[in-house]
Amino acid sequence: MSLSKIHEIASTLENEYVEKWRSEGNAVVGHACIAMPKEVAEAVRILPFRLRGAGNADTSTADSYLSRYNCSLCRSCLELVLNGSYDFLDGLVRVRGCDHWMGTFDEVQHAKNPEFMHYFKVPHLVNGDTLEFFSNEIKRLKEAFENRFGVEITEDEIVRYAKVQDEINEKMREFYRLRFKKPRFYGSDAIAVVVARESLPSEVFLQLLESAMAEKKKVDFRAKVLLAGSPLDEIELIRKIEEMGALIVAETTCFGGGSFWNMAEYDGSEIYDFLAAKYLNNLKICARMFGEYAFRKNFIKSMAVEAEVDGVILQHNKFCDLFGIENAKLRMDLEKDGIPVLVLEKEYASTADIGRIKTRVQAFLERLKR
Amino acid sequence: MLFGGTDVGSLTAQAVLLEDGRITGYRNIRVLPNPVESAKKVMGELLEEVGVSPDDVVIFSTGYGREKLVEDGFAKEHVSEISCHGRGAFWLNPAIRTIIDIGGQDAKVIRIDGNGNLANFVMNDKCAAGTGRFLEIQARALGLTLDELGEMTFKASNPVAITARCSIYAETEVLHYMQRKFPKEDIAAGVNRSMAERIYYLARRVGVEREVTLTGGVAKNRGVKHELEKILGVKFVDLGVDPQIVGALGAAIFAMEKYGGE
Amino acid sequence: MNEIPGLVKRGSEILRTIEKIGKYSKSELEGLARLTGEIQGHTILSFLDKRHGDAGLYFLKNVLSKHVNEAVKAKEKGKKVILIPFNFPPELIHAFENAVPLTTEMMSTMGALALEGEGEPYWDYAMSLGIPDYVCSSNTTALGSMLTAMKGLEIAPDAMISACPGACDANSKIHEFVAETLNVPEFMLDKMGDGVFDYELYRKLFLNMVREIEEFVGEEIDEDRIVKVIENGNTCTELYWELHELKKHSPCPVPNMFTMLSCGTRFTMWGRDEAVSMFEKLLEVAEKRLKRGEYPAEREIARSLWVYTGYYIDLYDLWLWMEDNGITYLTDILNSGGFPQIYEVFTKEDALEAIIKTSWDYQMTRQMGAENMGLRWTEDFIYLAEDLNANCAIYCGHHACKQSQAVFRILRDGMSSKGIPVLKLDGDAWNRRITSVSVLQEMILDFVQNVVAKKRRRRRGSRR
Amino acid sequence: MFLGVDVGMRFTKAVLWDGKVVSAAIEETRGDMESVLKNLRGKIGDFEHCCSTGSGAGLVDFAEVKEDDVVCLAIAARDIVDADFVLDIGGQSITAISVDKDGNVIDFMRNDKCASGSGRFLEVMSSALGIAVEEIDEAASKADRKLSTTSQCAVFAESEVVSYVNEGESKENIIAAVCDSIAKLAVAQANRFGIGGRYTITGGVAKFKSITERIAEAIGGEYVEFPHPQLAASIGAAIVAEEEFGDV
Repeated sequence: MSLSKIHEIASTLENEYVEKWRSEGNAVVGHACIAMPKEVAEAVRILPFRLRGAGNADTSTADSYLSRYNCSLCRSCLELVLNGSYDFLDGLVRVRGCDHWMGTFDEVQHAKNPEFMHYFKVPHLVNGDTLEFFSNEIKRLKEAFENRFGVEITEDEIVRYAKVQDEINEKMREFYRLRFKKPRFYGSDAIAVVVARESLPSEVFLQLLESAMAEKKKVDFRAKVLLAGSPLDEIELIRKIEEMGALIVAETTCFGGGSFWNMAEYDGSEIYDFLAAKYLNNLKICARMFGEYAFRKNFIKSMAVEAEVDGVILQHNKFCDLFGIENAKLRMDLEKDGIPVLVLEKEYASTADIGRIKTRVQAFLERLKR
Repeated sequence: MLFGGTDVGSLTAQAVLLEDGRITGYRNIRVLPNPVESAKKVMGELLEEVGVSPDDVVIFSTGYGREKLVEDGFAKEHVSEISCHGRGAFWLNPAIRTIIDIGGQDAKVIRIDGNGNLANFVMNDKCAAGTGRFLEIQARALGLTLDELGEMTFKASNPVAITARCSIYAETEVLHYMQRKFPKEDIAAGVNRSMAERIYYLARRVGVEREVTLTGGVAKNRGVKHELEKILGVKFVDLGVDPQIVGALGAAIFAMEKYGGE
Repeated sequence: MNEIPGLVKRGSEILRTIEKIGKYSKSELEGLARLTGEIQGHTILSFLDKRHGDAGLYFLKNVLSKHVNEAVKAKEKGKKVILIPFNFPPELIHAFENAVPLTTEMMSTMGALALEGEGEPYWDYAMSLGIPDYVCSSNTTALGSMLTAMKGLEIAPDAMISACPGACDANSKIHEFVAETLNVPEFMLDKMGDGVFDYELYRKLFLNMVREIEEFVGEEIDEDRIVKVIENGNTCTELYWELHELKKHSPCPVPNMFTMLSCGTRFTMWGRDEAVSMFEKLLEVAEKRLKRGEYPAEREIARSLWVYTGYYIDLYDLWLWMEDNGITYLTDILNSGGFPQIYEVFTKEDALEAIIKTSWDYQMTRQMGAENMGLRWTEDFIYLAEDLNANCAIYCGHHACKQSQAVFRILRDGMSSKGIPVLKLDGDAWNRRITSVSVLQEMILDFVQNVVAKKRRRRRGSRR
Repeated sequence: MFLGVDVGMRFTKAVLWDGKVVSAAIEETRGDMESVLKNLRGKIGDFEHCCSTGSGAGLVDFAEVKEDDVVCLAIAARDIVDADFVLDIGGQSITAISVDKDGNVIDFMRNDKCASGSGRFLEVMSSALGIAVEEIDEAASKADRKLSTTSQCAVFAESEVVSYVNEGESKENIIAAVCDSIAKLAVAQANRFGIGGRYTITGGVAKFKSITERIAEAIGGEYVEFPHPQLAASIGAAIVAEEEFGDV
C-alpha cells in the first residue's frame, strides 16, 4: 500500500530509499526551505532532503545553544542535528529562510562545524533586481555542488529535472483536488505526501504518489477547513484535529499546498532566470516575503473558495514573529470578508498540549454549526 | 424527562438538572484530580439530592474530561465549554450578545448572535495572567480568601501596580509589596485591577457587544467585576443564577434541545 | 477606557515644555521633575544631572524636540513625514527640502523613558489587535502607537522605509503590518550577506528607493543640500571618534548616558547642524571632566561593554546608578555597531554612494544582517573590548529577541575565550513588566563584585 | 554560634553553625517578615553573629552582614562537598556557578526568565496531581512510560497535566514527566555554562532524587550530593558570619 508507505517515510528520517540512494554512491544534502531549487541538485544525483523536526519535542541539548525564545521547530531540528539523527547527510545548504533558521545554522556551525555548508541567499523582495541576484545565487549554488562533489552540472540536465518537477507539481495539484469537493483523502495524508516528497528521490516519489492516488478513501467530517500559517509537519496533530471532524482539505503552508501550488511550469527560457522566477514567486506564500501580504491573503481566499471550506485555521509556533504578526492581520481581514477564522498558537510537537487545542477546535466547529 | 449538564474546570466542577424547561437543581464542588471522577461525583450528588436515577436523565458534558464521559456512557454527547457558556447565558437572558467567562485556567470572550448561536470567540493563549488561578495564587500570597480579595477593591485608597503578567512572578511582586509593608487592601486592589486589564485586552480582539455578562468563578470576585465594568464602560447583566453554573446549564440545554422532543 | 494619544503627539507636547527650561532655576526644575511623576521626573533629572553639563538639556531641546516637532509641524507645511527604522541613515531624508524623518525606535525608547505608563498602553493596544506577546517590545510599542493614527490620535506617516529585510524579520513584519493597515507606501531594502554581490543588490535597491522617494516627495534631491548633509556627517564622525578615544581613559571621563545621547543623535539628526553642535557639546563636557579627573565613584571598578542594547526603562536607577557604583557603560551595539566613516564627496552621486555604504554598515544591520550574525557580532565586540579596555560585557535587549538570543552562546563563548566575562540579563529594555530595575541592579552588582572585581573573601580554610 | 539566614522567594531558611550544622529551620516566606523571622529564631536557638543572604537579605534586621547568594552557595559547595561547580535550582530560577579552590565565585549564569524550571513549578504541578511534595520521588520512580511536557508556563503546564489525566495516564507517569522537564532545563543551563568536573546540586529542588539523578545522567563530570541542599545558601551565610566574627 503506497499511502501507508508514504506515512512510514514521513514518520522516519533516513528512509530505505535514501539508504539505497546513498549505497549507490549518491549524495544527500539537507536544507530547510522550499526556496531550494531541487532540480539543480537532482541534475547530478544529489538528493535535497528537507530538515524537519519529526515530532521530536525533546530539545535539551539544542537549548544550551539556542534559547527558549527560539521557535520550537528550529530547536527540535537542531537537537536532531546535534544528536546525530541527521548524520546521513553529506552536507547542508543553509537556505536563508527566517531569522530563527539563520540563528540555528549559526549554532550548527558553532557546535558541529559541518564540512560542507553552503549559504544560499534568498531575497525577501520580488523585483527585477532581486530576480537577477537570485538567478546568480542559483548558479553559485550549482558551483558549490560542483566543487564539493567533483561533478559537472549541465543546463540540459537541470532542464530535464525541471520537467520532472513540473510533472510532480501537476500530479500534486491533481491529488489536492481530490480533497476539495468530495474529499477522498485526509489532510494528514496530504501532509505526509508533501513530507515524503521532501525526503525522496523524485522518481521514487512520483511512483508512490501515483499509486497512492488510487487509494481513495471514504472520508468522514463535520466541517471542511483550510490550514494556513507557519511550517507544520506534525501529522499526528493534524490527525487529532481531523478526528474531531475538522477535515483539513487544503493548506497554504510550506509543508503542504504552499510548497507547489503556485510553482510555474518550465517555459523554455534561460534556465537560471526561469528557476529564479519560479522559486521566488512561489515563495510569496511565506510571511518572510515582504510587501506580498496581498498575494498571501488572496491565495488563502482563492484556495478557500476552490476547496469550498467552512473556515480557516491560522496556526503558528510560539515565537514565530513572521506568522504571529501575519496571522493577526489575516484574522482581521478574513473575518471582515466573512470567512470564520481560528488562530492557534502552539508549541512544536506538543502532544501534551492537545487538550488546549481540542477545546478551541471543537468550539470552532460549533461556531461553524457543524 | 430530565436533562443534565456537567462542567469540569481546573478548580471546580458543576452539575445542573433541567425539567420542563426550568432548573430543578445544581451543585458546585472542588475538583478531584481526575476530571471524569469529578463530573460523576458532582452529578451523582445532585441526582441523589433530587432523588432521581441516572437512567432517567440525558446528560451532556462539557469542560475537562467531556469526551471521556461520553466514551464511558455517562454522558450522551459533549459540547465545548465555549458554546455551553454562550447557550446558557442566552437561555437565561436573550438580550445577551457577549459573555466573558473567566475560569481557573481559561479566560474566554464569547460572542453570540440573535439566535444564541456562537458567532466568534477568543481565548487566552499559553499565559495564565487573566485567569482564576492567577487570582488564587495572589490571594494565597496575601493570606486572603478569594471573596476577601474581591472586596479589597472597595477598601483600597491607592491600588499598587502589579506589572508582571506571569502568575508566579506576580506572586513575587505581591510578596515584595507585603515585605515593604504596603497596605494589604492596596495590593489586593492592584491584583484585581491587573486582572481586569488582561481581560480587557483579550476582549478587544473580538469586540464587546451589549448586553454583556460575566460568568465563571471569577464573576464572584466583586473587585474584578467592578474594575472590568469600569474599563469596558458597560454594566454586566446579572443572569440571576450562580455564575459558575452557566457552562453546565448550557450543556443541559443542549441536551434538552436535542432530545427534548422525543 | 480613555484613548491615549500616540507617542509622538504626547512626546511633542512634553518636549515643547522642556524647550522653555533654560528660564527656570535648578530648584524649580527639580520641582517640575517631581511633578511629572517618579520615573518621569527621574528621567528628566538624569538628563539635567550636573555630570552631563548642559549636554542632556541640549539633547532634549535641539535634537529630540526638533526631531519630533518637525514631524508634527510637517503636515501644516505640506511636507511629507517618512517613518524610518533604527537601522536607516536619517541623513538621506534630511537631504530633502520637503520631507522629514521620524524614527520608530526613538519613539518607543522615548515612551519607555519619560511618559506616564511608559510604552505599555501601546503595547497593550497591539495585544488587543492580536499581535503575539513575544514580538520585540520596541517594535510592538511603536506599532501600537502608530496605529492609533487610525483614530486620529497620532501623526500618521505619509510613507515608510523598511531597511530591515535581511536584518530583522520582526521589525520588517511590523512595518509591513502598519503600512498595510494605514495604507501608506513602503519602500524596502534587502541585505543578503557580506559579499560583493550582496552589496551590489543592496546598492541597486537603494538607488531605486531614492528615485521612488524623489517621485513620492515630488522633489529631486539638491546636490548642494546632500553634499552639505554628508559634510556635516563627516564632522560628526570625527567628533564621534574623538569621543571614542576619550573613553579609553580610566576612569572614563565620558558619562554613561552619553552613549544614548550619541546614538540618539545618530538615529535622528545626523547630517544636520544640530547634530554637529550636539557632538561638540558631548566632547566639550567629556574633555572638561577628563581635565578635572571627574568620576562619580571613588574608583572605576568595571568597564562594561553592552553588547546589544541598553535599558531604557529607568535611566536614573540604571545608568547613573551604575556610574555611582563605579561601573562604566562604555558603549553598546546601537552606538558603536556602525563604525562611522568619513566620505569625501563632491557630487550628488558621490553623496548617495556614501549614504549607501553607511546604510550597509549601519549599527545592527552590520551584525544582524551578517552572513553569520554570531561570528560578526562576536568579532566586533571583541575588537571594541580590546580597543576600549573593557573588562566585562553585559547583554540585554528584548527578552524574546530571536536573533541575539539564538546566537548569544556564540558571543559568550567567544568573549570568554578572550577573558571577558559576559552577564546575561533577563529583562526587556523597553518593558519593565519583564524584570524590575531592582532585580537588574542586584544582578549587575553580583556580577561586577564577584566576577569582574573578583571580590575574594578572606578564607580561614580551617575546615577543608 | 553563627546564624546564616537565606530569605528566598518561597522559603526562608536558617542554619545555626558551629563548624557544623547544629540546627536548622525552614519557614515559608509569606506575609509579614517579622513573624517569619521570629518563628525561625524560636526554632533554632541562640546565636552570637548573623549573616543574611537571598533576595530578601535586607529584611533580616538582626544580621550584621549581608552576602550575595552566589557567594554563599560557592562557599558552601567548596567547604561542604569540595565541588568546583554548583547548579542551584531554587524557587524561581536555576543558577550555575563555577567556584575556585578557595570557594570564591569565578563566574555564574542564571537561566532564561521562566518559572517552569523552578521549585514553585514543581509545587503547582504536584498539587494539581494530588501528590504530596514528600511523595514526588516515590511516585516518579514508579513511572512506566515516558511522556513529554512542553509548556513554558507553569500554570499552563497544568492544563497539559489535566489532558494526560483525562487520557487515563497514571499520576506516576505524569509526575515523572514533570521532573524530567525540570531536569532538562537544568541540564541545558549546565551545558550552556559548561559544567563538568566535580559538581553539586543545591536548592529546594535538589531534594528530589528523581530530578538530580536525571541531571547527573545527562551531564558529564562527577556528581557529589549536597547534604540538605535546600540549606546550602544559609550554610554559606553562616560560614561567612563565622569568618567575619569568629576567633579562628
